[in-house]
This record gives sequence, C-alpha cells and structure tokens, in this order.
Amino acid sequence: MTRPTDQDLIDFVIRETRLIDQHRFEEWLDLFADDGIYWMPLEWGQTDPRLTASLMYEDKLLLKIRVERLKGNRTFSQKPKSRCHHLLQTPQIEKRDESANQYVTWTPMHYVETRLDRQDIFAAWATHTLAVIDGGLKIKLKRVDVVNCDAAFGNIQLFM
Amino acid sequence: MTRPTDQDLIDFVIRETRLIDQHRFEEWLDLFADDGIYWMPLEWGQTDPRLTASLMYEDKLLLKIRVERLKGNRTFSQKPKSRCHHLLQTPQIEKRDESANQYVTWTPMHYVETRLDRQDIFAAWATHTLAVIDGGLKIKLKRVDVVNCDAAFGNIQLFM
Amino acid sequence: MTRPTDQDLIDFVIRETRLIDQHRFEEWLDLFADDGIYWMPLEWGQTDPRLTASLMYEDKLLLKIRVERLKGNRTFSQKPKSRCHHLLQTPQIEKRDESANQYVTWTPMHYVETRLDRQDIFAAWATHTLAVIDGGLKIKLKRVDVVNCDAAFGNIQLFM
Amino acid sequence: MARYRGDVEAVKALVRETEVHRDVYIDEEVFALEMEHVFGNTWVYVGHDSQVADPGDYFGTTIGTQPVLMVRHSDGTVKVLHNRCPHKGTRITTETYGNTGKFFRCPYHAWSFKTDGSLLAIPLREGYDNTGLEQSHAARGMSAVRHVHNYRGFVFAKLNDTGPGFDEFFGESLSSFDNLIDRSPVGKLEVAGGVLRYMHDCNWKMLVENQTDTCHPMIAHASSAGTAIDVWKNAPPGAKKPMAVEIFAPFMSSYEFFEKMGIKVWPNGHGYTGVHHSIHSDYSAIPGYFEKMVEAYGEERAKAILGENRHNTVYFPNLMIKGPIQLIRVFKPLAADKTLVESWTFRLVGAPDVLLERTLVYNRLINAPTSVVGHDDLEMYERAHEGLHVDANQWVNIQRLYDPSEGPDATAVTNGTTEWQMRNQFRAWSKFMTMSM
Amino acid sequence: MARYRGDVEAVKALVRETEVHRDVYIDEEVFALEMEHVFGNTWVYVGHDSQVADPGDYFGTTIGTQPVLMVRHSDGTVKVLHNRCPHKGTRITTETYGNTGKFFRCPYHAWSFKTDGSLLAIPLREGYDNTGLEQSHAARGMSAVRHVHNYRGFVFAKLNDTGPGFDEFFGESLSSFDNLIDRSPVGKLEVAGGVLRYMHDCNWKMLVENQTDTCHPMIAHASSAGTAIDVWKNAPPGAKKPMAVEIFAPFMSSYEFFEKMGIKVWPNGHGYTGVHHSIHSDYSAIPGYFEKMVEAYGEERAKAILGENRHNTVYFPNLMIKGPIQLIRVFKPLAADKTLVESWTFRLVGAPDVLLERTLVYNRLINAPTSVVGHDDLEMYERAHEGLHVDANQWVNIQRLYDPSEGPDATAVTNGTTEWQMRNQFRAWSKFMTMSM
Amino acid sequence: MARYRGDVEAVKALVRETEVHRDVYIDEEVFALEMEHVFGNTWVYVGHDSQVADPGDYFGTTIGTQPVLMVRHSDGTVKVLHNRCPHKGTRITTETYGNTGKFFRCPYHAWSFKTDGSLLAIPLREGYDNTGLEQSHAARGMSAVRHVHNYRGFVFAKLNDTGPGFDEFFGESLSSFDNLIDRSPVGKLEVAGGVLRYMHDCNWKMLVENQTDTCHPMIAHASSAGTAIDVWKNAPPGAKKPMAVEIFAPFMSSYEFFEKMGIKVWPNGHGYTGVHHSIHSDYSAIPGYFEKMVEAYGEERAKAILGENRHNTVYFPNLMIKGPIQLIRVFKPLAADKTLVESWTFRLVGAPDVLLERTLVYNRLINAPTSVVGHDDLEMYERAHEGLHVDANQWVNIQRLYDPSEGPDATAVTNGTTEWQMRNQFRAWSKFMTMSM
Ligand code: FES
Ligand code: FES
Ligand code: FES
Ligand SMILES: [Fe+3]
Ligand SMILES: [Fe+3]
Ligand SMILES: [Fe+3]
Repeated sequence: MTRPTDQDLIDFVIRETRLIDQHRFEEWLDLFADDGIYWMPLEWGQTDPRLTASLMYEDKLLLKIRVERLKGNRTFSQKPKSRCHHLLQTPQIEKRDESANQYVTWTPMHYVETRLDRQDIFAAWATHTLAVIDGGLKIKLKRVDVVNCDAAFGNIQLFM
Repeated sequence: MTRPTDQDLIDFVIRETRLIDQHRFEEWLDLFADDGIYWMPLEWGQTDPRLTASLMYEDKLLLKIRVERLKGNRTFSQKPKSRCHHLLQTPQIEKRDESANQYVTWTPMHYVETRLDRQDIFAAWATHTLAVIDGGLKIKLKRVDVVNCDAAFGNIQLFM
Repeated sequence: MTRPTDQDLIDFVIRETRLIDQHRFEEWLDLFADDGIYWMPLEWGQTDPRLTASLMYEDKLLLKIRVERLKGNRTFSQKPKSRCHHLLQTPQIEKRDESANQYVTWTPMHYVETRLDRQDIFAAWATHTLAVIDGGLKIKLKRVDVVNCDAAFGNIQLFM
Repeated sequence: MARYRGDVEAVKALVRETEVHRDVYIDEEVFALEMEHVFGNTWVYVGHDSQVADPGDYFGTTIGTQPVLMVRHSDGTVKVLHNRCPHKGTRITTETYGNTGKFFRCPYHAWSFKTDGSLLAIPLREGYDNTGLEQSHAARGMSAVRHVHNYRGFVFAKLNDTGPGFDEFFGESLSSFDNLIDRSPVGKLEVAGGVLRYMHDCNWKMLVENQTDTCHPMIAHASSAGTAIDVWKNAPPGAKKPMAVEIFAPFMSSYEFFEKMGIKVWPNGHGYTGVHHSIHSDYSAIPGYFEKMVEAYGEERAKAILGENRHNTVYFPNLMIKGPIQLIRVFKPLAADKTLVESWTFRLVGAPDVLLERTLVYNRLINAPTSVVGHDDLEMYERAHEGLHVDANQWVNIQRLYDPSEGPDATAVTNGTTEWQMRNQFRAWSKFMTMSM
Repeated sequence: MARYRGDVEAVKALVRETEVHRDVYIDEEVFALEMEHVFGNTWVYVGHDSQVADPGDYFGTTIGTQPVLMVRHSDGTVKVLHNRCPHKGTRITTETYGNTGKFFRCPYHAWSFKTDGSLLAIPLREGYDNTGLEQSHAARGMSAVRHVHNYRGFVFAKLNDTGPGFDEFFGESLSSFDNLIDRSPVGKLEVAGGVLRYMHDCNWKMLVENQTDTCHPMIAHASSAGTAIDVWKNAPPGAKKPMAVEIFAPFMSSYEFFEKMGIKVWPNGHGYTGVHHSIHSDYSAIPGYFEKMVEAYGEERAKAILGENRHNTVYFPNLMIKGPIQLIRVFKPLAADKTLVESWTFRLVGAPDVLLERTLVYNRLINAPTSVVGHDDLEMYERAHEGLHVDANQWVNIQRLYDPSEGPDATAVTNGTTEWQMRNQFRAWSKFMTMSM
Repeated sequence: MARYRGDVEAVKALVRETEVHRDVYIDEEVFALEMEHVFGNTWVYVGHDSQVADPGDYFGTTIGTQPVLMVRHSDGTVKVLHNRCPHKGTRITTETYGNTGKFFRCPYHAWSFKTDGSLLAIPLREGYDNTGLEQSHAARGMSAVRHVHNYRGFVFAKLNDTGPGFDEFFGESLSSFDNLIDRSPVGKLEVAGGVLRYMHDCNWKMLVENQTDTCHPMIAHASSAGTAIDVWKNAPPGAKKPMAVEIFAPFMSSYEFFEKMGIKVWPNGHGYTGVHHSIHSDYSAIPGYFEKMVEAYGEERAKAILGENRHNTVYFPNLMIKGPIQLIRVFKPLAADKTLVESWTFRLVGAPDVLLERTLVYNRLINAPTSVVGHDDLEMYERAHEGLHVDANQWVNIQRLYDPSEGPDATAVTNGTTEWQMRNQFRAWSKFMTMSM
C-alpha cells in the first residue's frame, strides 16, 4: 500500500485496539514504527511532553518492557490477569498528507479495564498519527487524551 | 434477499439491539432462526457450551419464556420495569460464506441496564452468526462475551 | 448545500457533539436554527413538552444564557470547570423529507461528565431534526432521551 | 461510639441561640436520632390525595427514611401504611403508583391485607392454628400509621404518639396552604406534570434553611439570573419578555427588596418569606384567569387571594410550598450527607392550562438537576458540607438580626433578611429532637 | 455504639420461639459478631478436595469473611491456611486456583512457607538473629486452621477451638452427602463445569431460610416456572419435553405436593426438604446410568440410592446441597447487606456426561445472575432487606406449624410446609453466637 | 463502639517493640484519632512557596483530612487558612490554584476575608449590630493555622498547640532538604511539571514504611525493573543506555548493595536510606550542570553537595523527599483504607532543563498510576490491606535487625536492610498519638 484509503486508516485503528483487547501484545507492538511513541498526557490539552508530566510517554523500548512484563511469571499485579475492552466511535480522518506521508485520525472511545470483581471505565479521545512504512501503515504517535486526565486514578495496567 | 450486502449485515445487527432497547421483544424473537441460539459464556474464551457452565445458552423456547415472563403481571422483579441501552461500535464483517449461507459479524458494545435509581454498565463483544432464510436474515447464533464474564453480577434481566 | 447527503447529516451530528466536548459553545449554539429547541424529556417516551415536566426544553435564548453563564467569572459551580465526552454510535438516518426540508437522525450515545475526581456516565439516544437554512444544516430540534430519564440525578452542567 | 443517643444534654448543646454545631449536619448518629425523633414527633408531609383518587390507588413514598404507602381505602379515606409485609419483611410494592384493588398481596408467599393494612388472608391458614399467631406482630398486618390528617387534599402523618396534634402543630401557618388551594376557582388542586428528583450530597437541613435565606440570591445566583438579565438586555426592542426571564430576573433583586419583603415566623419551626411582596409579585397576568377567580369568589376576595405573594413557606421539618407558582418541594433525608429533593407541581382545577405551563417552566428552570439556579445552590451546599469537616471552627452562624427577646415559638413579622426563621427551625429541632428522648 | 458485643442477653433476645428481630439481618455489629462466633464455632464448608488434586495445588476462598487457602500438602492431606503473610500481612496469592509447588513464596519480600504453613525461609535470615523472632507471631508462618475435616472429599474447617467436634456437629445429617456421593458408581465426585457467582444485596440468612421455604415457589416463581409451563403448552403434540421444562415445571407444584414432601430437622441447625419426594423426583432417566449403578452397587442398593430425592439439604450455617442434581450452593456473607452466592456443580465419576450436562442446565436456569428464577428470588430478598428497616414492626415471623413442644436440637420429620427448619436454624444461630461470648 | 478514643493504654498497646497491631492500619476509629493527634501534633508539609509566588496567590490542599489554603499574604508571608467560611461553613474555593487579590470572598453570601483570614466585610453589616457577633466563632473569620514555618521554601504547619517546635521536631533531619535545595546553583527550587495523583486502596502508613523498605525491590520489582534489564540486554551493542534504563536498573541491586547503602534514623520518626550510596548514585552527568555548581559553590562544596546521594528521606508523618532526583511524595490519608499519593517535581533554578526532564521521566516511570513499578508496589499494599483482616494473626512484624538497646528518638546510622526506621516511625506514632489524649 502506498496511498492508504480512508477505510484503510479506520480499519487500522480498529485493529490496533482489537489486538490489545485480545492480549496480542507483540503483534500490537509491531504496529508501531521504530520511532513510534505512545503518549497519554496528564494535562488537559497538553502540548509539551518533555517538561510537563505525562501519564505515559513511551518509546518502543518502554512499550516492549511493558509487554514482556505482562507475560512475566513474577508479575504479581497480573496474578490474576487484567482484561480490557475498547469501544470506538468510528475513527475520523483529521489529516491526509501524502507528500509528508502523514495520516491523522481522531477517535472518541471508552476504555474498560477489569480485574477480579473490579471494573473501571475511562472516556478518552485517541489521536493516531500514521505513516506508510515498507508498504504498511505504522504508528508514529498514538496520543490518548482521557477526559479527566488529571483525576486521581488507581492502577491502569494495560493499554488504552 | 439472497446475498446480503455488508451493509445489510450491519443494519441487521443494529436493528436487533434497537428492538431490545425499544422493548419490542416479540419482533426481536422473530429475528432468530427456529434453531437459533443466544449464548452468553461464563468463561473467558469459552468453547464448550455443554459441559462448561454459561450465563445463558438458550434456544427459542427458553427465549420465548423470558419474553412472555417480561410481560407477565406477576413478574415482580419487573415491577417497576427495567430499561436497557446498547451502544455499538460499527459491526465488522468477520466472515461471508455464501455457499454455506453463513455470515458472521463482530461488534464491540456497551450495555446499560437500569431499574429504579440503579444503573449497571457492561462491556462486551457480540458475535452474530447469520443466515438467509426465506429471503431474510436470521440469527443462528448470537454470542455475547462480557469482558468480565466471570465476575460476580447482580441481576441481568433483559438482553445484551 | 441544498440536498444534504446522508454523510452530511452524520458528519453534522458528530461535529455537533465534538464542539461541546471542545467547549466551543458559541460555535455550537450557531448550529441551532433561530427557532431551534434543545429538549431533554423527564418522562420515558414523553410526547408533551408543555404540560409535562422536562429536564430541559430550551430555546436559543435559554441556551445562550447557559453558554454565557459557563464563561462567567462568578459561576462557582464551574470553579473548577466540568469537562464532558460524547461517544456516538454512527448516527442513523431516520427520515429524509426534502420537500419539507426535514431530516431526522437517531444516535445512541454515552455522555460522560466529569469535575474534580467525580465522573458520571449517562446512556441516551439523541434524535436530531435538521433543516437546510441559508445553505447549511441547522438544528430545529435536538431531543435527548436518557435511558433512566426519571432517575434521581445530581448536577448535569454541560450539554448531552 | 454513641455520643448523643440517650444524652439529652449533649443534643441540646448542639443548638445555641445564634450558633449551631456542625454535628447537626454531618454526624450519622445525630441523623439516626433525627429520623426517630424529629421525623417521628412531627407531622410530615406524605402526599396529595389527588395522587390516590380511586379506592385501591396507592402512592409509595417515605417519611424520613421509613418506606410507606399512601392508599385510598375502600371507605374513601386515605390511609398511610408501612410498606412492609409482617411475615418476612418484604416490601409489598416497589412501584410509585398503582391500583391494588381491594387488597394488597405480598409477592413472596401471598399473604394479603385490606387497604387499611389489616391482615386479610394467609394461604394454608390452618398452618397457624394454635401457634399463637394472634399474639404475634404479624397478626397486625401491614402496620398502619395511626396519626394521619388530610388537610384540604394535603396528607400529613405523625409516626409517634408523642408530639402535638395537627392543629396545634400547624396553627395559623396553614394559611399558606389555604392561599395555594384558593387559587383554584373551585378550591381544588391536582398533582400534575411529573416530579423532578434532584440528588444532593449534603445534609437536608441546608436546603430547608436556604428556603428563607434571602441574602444569597444576588450573590450565589448572579451567575444564572444575572446572566439571564444581561442576555435579555440584547433582545430586540419591544420583544415580549419571555416567562423564563420573568422568572429569573427577580432573583437579582436588591438587598432592600428582600429586606422589605418581610419574613414571618410561626411556632414549631414554620415560617415564610414574602409577607409584603415577593419575587413572584410581578408575573404577568394569565388571560382569563382573574375572570374565573372573580366569578368564583367575587372581586374583593379574588383580589385578596391573588394579592398574597408569599415566596417560600417552610413547614418544619422538610416541606416548602410556593402558593403563587403552585409548587412544593420535599427535602427527603437519605443520610447525613445525602438528600433527595422532590419538586412537585400542581394544576389549579378550573384555571387555564397556562398556569400549569408556567409552573412547569419555573420548576424546570429552578429545580431540575439540569437547572442553572440549582447548580448555583447545590455548589454552595456541597461546599458547606465539605467545609463543616474543618475542626478549627465547628459552628454555623445564624445570628443575623438576632434579638435576645425573640424567644421560642413566637409569631412575628420582621425584616426580610433576618435569620430568625433559621433560628426558629433549630429551636423546633431541639424541641422535637429531645421531646421523646 | 456497641449494643450487642459482649451482651449475651441482648443477643439472645434477638431470637424468640416464633419471631426473629430484624437486627439479625440488618445490623452491622451483629454481622461482625456472626463472623467471630457463628462462623468461628461451627464447621464451615471450605471446598472439595478434587479442586486440589495434586501436592501444591491450592484453592483460594473464604470462611465467613476470612481469606483462606485450601492446599494439598506434600503428605497428601488437605490443609487450610490463612491467606496472609506473617511479615507485613500481604495476601500470599490472589488467584483462585494454582499450584505452588513445594512451598508458598510471598511476593513482597520472598519469605517462604511449607504447604502446611510453617515458615521455611527468609532472605538474609541472619537479620533476625538474636531479635527474638522465635517468640514473634511471624515465626508461626502462615497460620494454619487447626480444625479441618475431609468428609469423603468435602472439606470443612472450624476456626475456633470452641464448638463441637465434626461428628457431633453433623451427626446423621451427613446422610445427604452420602447420597450425593453414592450417586457415582465409583463413589467419587469431581468439581466440574465452573462456578456461578451471583451477588445479592441482602443478608446471607435470607438465602439460607429460602432453601426450605416451600410456600414461596408457586407464588414467587409463577412468573418464571408458571410461564415456562404455559409456553410449553403450545408445543407441537408429541414433542419431547426438554430438560429445561422438566426442571422448571415442578416449581409450580401445589401446596399439597410440598406439604407431603416432608421436612426433616436435625440438631445444630441442619435439615432438609423432600423426605418422601421432591421436585427432582420425576426427571427422566439418563440412558446407561442406572445400569452402571446396578453394576456397582447391585440392584437393590442402586434403587435405594436413586430413590432418595432429597430436595435441599441445609448445613448450618451457609451451605445447601442437592444430591439428585449434584450441585451445592454456598452463601458467602460479605456484609450485613451483601451476600455472594456461589453455585458449584459436580461430575459423578463413572457416570454418563449427560448427568453433568443436566446439572449445568439446572444451575444456569435456576442459579445464574441471568436466571429468571434467580430474579424472582432476589427481588424478594432485596425487598425484604428494604422492608426490615421499617421501625413500626421489627420482627420477622417464623411461626408456621410451630409446636411449643418441638424444642431445640430435635431430630424429626414433619409437614413439608413447616417453618420449623427456619426455627431450627435460628436456635442454632443463638447457640453458636453466644457459645464463646 | 469506641475501643480507643480516650484510652491511652489501648492505643499504646497497639505498638510493640517489634510488632504492630493491624488495627493501626485498618481501624477507622484509630484513623480518626490519627487525624486529630498524629496530624495535629506534628509539623505536616503543606506546600512549596513557589506555588504562591505573588500576593493573593493561593494553593488548596489538606493537612490530614482538613481542607486548607496556603496563601501569600499582602505582607509577603505565607499563611495557612482553614478553607471554610465562618458563616455557614462553605468552602471558600475549590480550585487548587488561583489568585484571590486582596481578599477572599465567600460565594454564598459574600462575606469577605483578608488573606490572613481575618474578617474584612459582611454585606448589610448592620444586621449584626448588637447581636454579639464579636463573641461568635464567626467573628474570627477564616481560622488561620497558628503554627506555620517556611523552611527555605518548604511550608509546614502544626494544627495543635501541643507538640514540639519546628526546630526541635526536625533537628538535623533538615539536612536532606538542604541537600535538595543546594543542588540549585542559586539555592532555589520551583514546583514544576505538574503533580501525579495516584489513588491507593490501603492505609497511608504502608506507603511510608515502604520508603525505607530495602528488602522488597529485588523481589517485588523483578517484574518491572528486572524485565527492563532483560529487554535492554538485547539492545544493539554500543547503544547509549537511555534514562529509563538508568532509572529502572538499580531497583534490581543486590541485598549487599542495599545493606551497604546504610540507613540513618533521627528523632521524631524521621530517617533516610542511602547514607553511603544509593540507586541514584550512578546517573550519568548532565552536561553543563557541574560547571554551574562549581561556579556557584566552588569545586569542593559542589562535589560535596552532588556527592550526597540520599535515596528516600522520610519526614514523619507523611512526606518523603528525594534530593538527587528532585521530587517529593506526599502520602495523603483519606480513610483507613484509602490514600492519595501525590508526587511533586521541582526545577533547580539555574540548572539545565535536562535535570527537570530526568526528574519527570523518573516520576512517570515510578510514581504514575500507569507506572509498572507503581503497579508492583500497589499490588503489595492492597494485598496487605486485605490480609490484615485475618484474625488468626493480627500483628505486623518490624523486627529485622532489631536491637533492644536502640531505644526511642535515637540518631544512628546502621545496616541498610534494617527495619529500624519503621520502628522509629511507630515509636513516633505512639508518642504523638498519645501526647494530647
Ligand atoms: S413475606 Fe410476605 S407473605 Fe411471606
Ligand atoms: S510481607 Fe510477606 S515477605 Fe514481607
Ligand atoms: S456561607 Fe460564606 S458568606 Fe454565608
Ligand atoms: Fe438559591
Ligand atoms: Fe425460590
Ligand atoms: Fe517499591
């Protein structure tokens, strides 16, 4: 693929979250470009990831550590395991810049994380910045803005 | 209709849940094939409905009993009545096998059930196995996997 | 635009809720026709807005008062401010009557309102009655039916 | 630990002439005692008899935290029964409204009860022969509340045998009810329009006090009423002022307006604002209504009735009524920090529909969980409920225009900005709280 | 305030011959005392040893509100350990099932414990030299429950040293277990199919009482079982009656049916319904099963085993078992107003799969949070829990077929509609509640 | 029932030399007493004065469970006021930050207060003439906390008049603050980057103890730090080690490393880990920073400052600071089983931005609700909070390297794996808990 259709972009985002819900984390990690970033701001409308705190601002190495940890036999916070569920409003194409090889989608979503008898629900907007690399779409940046990003949260252990 | 379009399948699933929310249960029941099944597994990724417990595994007779009961004058757990609300991610076509007359859709959804001042929310994935019968789509199997299927629940009285 | 496409109608509804979530309330207000109404019934399946109580039944003047109030420096119930989040099932076209210049959409949705560490979630159905005015779509009536419309609620300060 | 139960002195010490201790608002034990004493020894509003028009009609509600059923008995009188089966305690019905026919039937084992609560039948009754059932609590059926009074359609009940009789308890304060009812050309009201239910995370008394708190509107409601006025300023010249603006605007009246409005206090904690005029005084006339009133009452009396513009009349412990706009608010205590506010509206039988329409506009704009005025107030209550947890100052001040000579159970008219009515309520609170301790 | 702790008389006064005070159901202090005494002085069901088949296998559960681990020790015996590290209190494992190998290892600082709970090792052990660790509570490791009994696979534990021995506590009531187990041609059960977990906002005892409440099905379950019968009426003639209808229909049996069914009471609060017949009597035969039973036991004994159709056997305090359908229900107390019902199913080793299939159908239709029969019952419990807050009548009636001569700890068979078994439970409740006060 | 209030002996009995009773963690009455005594008699961290740079700037927070405002008064000093209006108790502001100008104005009735809390004005003031307002609690305005101390920007307050003075309370423990502050070439800090708020369903003291618990990282954090090391192993040779790995890796240091690191205890429950070295020792140098420090302090002093690598310094009751990485954590008690952890970061004024960047990376990786290290720890706390409900062993062990001669309020440096600092905290807890009983 060189010029993804809008439907390609939508399908990609849906598949991305579905892989998380299915705990197929390695495959999910492969969706990121080598310099891909997962960003969950702490601040409403945050612009600076460097000198302002974030909930997450992780490169592929850090994401890989998470994925490996989730499999680990001594990961006690995952004994028993958490599960999660994404519900997406149909992703909207915010930007198509083929010359710059940049495609941006905007997706309102709910994220449910559950473990034992506890269930937490989060409302957020996901913004995906994608690029075509080696003929396939990859994530350059996945930004997740939680509506109450600055609220006091308990554990959030999987991926929104 | 002999060969439903993808949109036909999507519309069918949306209509199916809408009928529930509108308490049009007889019409809803008519969407099931005579040998149709409604399955709500108890186990994460459950494969066997027979020797493993399920929350629901009901044929049309059992579903009919529920529908009749909901109308009953001595159904005290429905005095006052519950209401429910489905919110669907756009159903995705998982499989189209026209030769086998089998069409499968996958639909992440939230289900809210409310009664008096109580409201419960459930996150689930619905998998519909459909077939064209007498020129119309019918449900052979509706499978609802709740993300925390094995959690302790209070009453779930209507249909996800 | 004289004859909106179905996609136009869908995009309009999505944009309408997005403006609310972005706190762009003046722009949002502009989406209403001069005689536009925002209606949130109190009663399940309510038909009469006049001699039956509603949660909201507001013309543009009243909506304007709300919008101005939200900006006010002495609006203490908004110190700090609330935030909100809409999650929509893809709007469905209920009616297209070009001769009458009336277009109706139906949209299941979740609405989250949050302030400080509190988060409330509401499940509702939005019904938009739209018309083309001066070449653009405008809201004649936005009706929001909350699934538990008659439940006891705390503050609902923004717009569903 | 028990710090108040059975300790009359400790309870009395909570209320001073001009200050009230915060435990009155935030202590769960005090709340439990309120339910037993304050809501047991006083006449508490249950409902309106138009809600149970026909024999067998019932309405489910609560007195304090006690679930009860108001039911129209076969003899046409209105009974108030505890909503509880004497067998295993099962709530007989959970629905707010219904018609039970000639008897109630428990859904668990089908014991049945007449609409006055008395035990009618038990399946396999012989299973109780010679068991002494007659001496059991169960034999009494659904316990009926013994003290019930229907005042021109408004039904009150007193749970305990202690406490004053109906007339002694209300005295001349009933005049506010009379004015509300007389506004119907046929002297009859009907509950209409539906009830707004608004949950408050604060103590119920904060709401009751707020009803006669005339120093807060111009401050706390500047955001809503003030904005309404500002927005209306930009209306095209000559545009007819909408009901909504007519309703919002007076909230921004001056201190002088509220001072002159006057407050009247009555014994047992009752009282009202708006003796001389009120925020309801200047509503525009409803075409055809006055004529109907003159027809019914003659001009002089009709003028007198409509000339009364009482703002908020508070009936101790938890009711407020607004004659000129035909609505009442019930402040239902759920816990020390939880209160459900129910706002009910009435149709004046024989009057134009437009009156009910205006009543509903008022209710929606002022009393709904989606009401901006409601947001203003609830923010204050919840902040107060939080603030009362501060240990450094444990007292609430109710001193404005205090006069050492005012004394308990007085009848008096005074400056509209006084906190006397709050003091009046707390004196009554002290009295009924300790009466049966 | 403490109204019951340490006051034996006050606790005794809660239970009368034919009435029980509502505090027994809704008072949190009474609940706390139940956890210490009723669930401390009696033999409480922990689990089935097929859940921990191999050494190191564990099953996490609770006794009352105490988290415990049932574990297969290296010597093959089943141990019950408190799920708590002696160092900082960390729960050792949160998973329901697992195999821990030769020892448990705490995830916080890696102290380790043998599968009998004894302390095995501490990293940097020398850090405790000459600190007197031996005299500390920590030295005891994971506290093991001292009184554990494995009855033919069913594991019970008693937390306190007070209270009767296993045989004295159960006596001949074990016959219901025997009948359940003997239904396997090889006399062996296995937990199978998974557990249904159903949350109830009511007191745990309401559920226990309901197990022998034979006057409610035809009323409370008319909506589900009654409807099932009606719907089946329209089935095409000659259609084979499905399992589901076979299961639903008997709930609508007549009063006479239930009267004749008979109830048996045993000492210490145990008892069962269905002495002569039960709702399980007329299930159709499973092909090949009877043959296997005859093979194993001989015809006469096989018939005797299968002829027993005990309906619900209640084991005080919180277990119910159903031999003919091979399931048990555990009523787990979480709070005065919160109860988790676990419904467990068993495979009869050596019997056809179809039996397990039927057991699962039964469990799904009757005991799931999605079960219409469950909805009928829970509605009653929650209504009762609400209704018990009515102060005007604070007593629950358990008087049906009461006979002053029946006395405590009797063994007797009587009319199937009696509430004797409920009285029997409350007499036991009183006894074990006050035994160690 | 009250088991501890007013019973000094019972409270003292909760803490033994080497064991602590579980009620200290899970009992709500003990928690309430902690709020009155432990958080009343000690100097509790309120905030940093860079949060209120200009006159009228305020910062809203809590001391224990008491809502307060830290405000910059017109005279430039920092005041701490109770966030509560003396009229009806309304919280004056709910926003965390703001500038109130010359005075606070209550949103309910517009009473106003100077930024030192004193009553400034009341609308219609004459309404209080001759009412004795002067003698009322209200006349005091917003109650100001009398004991406030600003130590080089860090603001502490003591709510009660009992308890030691600031210098006596902290003594030489302030050296950790000095080292943190001196790391700025200009000796000045600024709160920067935003605060991470992490909710914990456990008792606040579990977190405080964990700060000097050096035997848990290699076990509890093997899942996160251990995995980080493993993953990094596969990095291409010569790849520059990222900050993240530099931060994670030391958590997996050996017992020996932690033993040698050393722990120092101070009187009144203060102490720190990392006397000789710490997990922060080997961070790579930030270009340009050392030069700036030499410029400011001269080489020797600069080396001395940066040579200090104290790990966690605990200030009793609920503060922890990390000099080398410029962050502090406040463990805010909300209930016996609820604790809000706030992790604040600082900019070293005059130092390169990269230091703040690293501080934020650290905070994000270790202290966020999304942090894997945080997940490891919270899992332990919540399991412990559960486990402590086990009745069979009601004691927590704090015995490691206990020496009967260590005594209370000692100053000493000892083995880095000791639990002495935990004992030190509990001795202080006992002292301040009973000081004003
Ligand atoms: S509980 Fe009402 S009849 Fe038994
Ligand atoms: S808490 Fe179990 S080893 Fe420390
Ligand atoms: S409550 Fe603050 S001014 Fe009245
Ligand atoms: Fe107000
Ligand atoms: Fe039942
Ligand atoms: Fe840690």
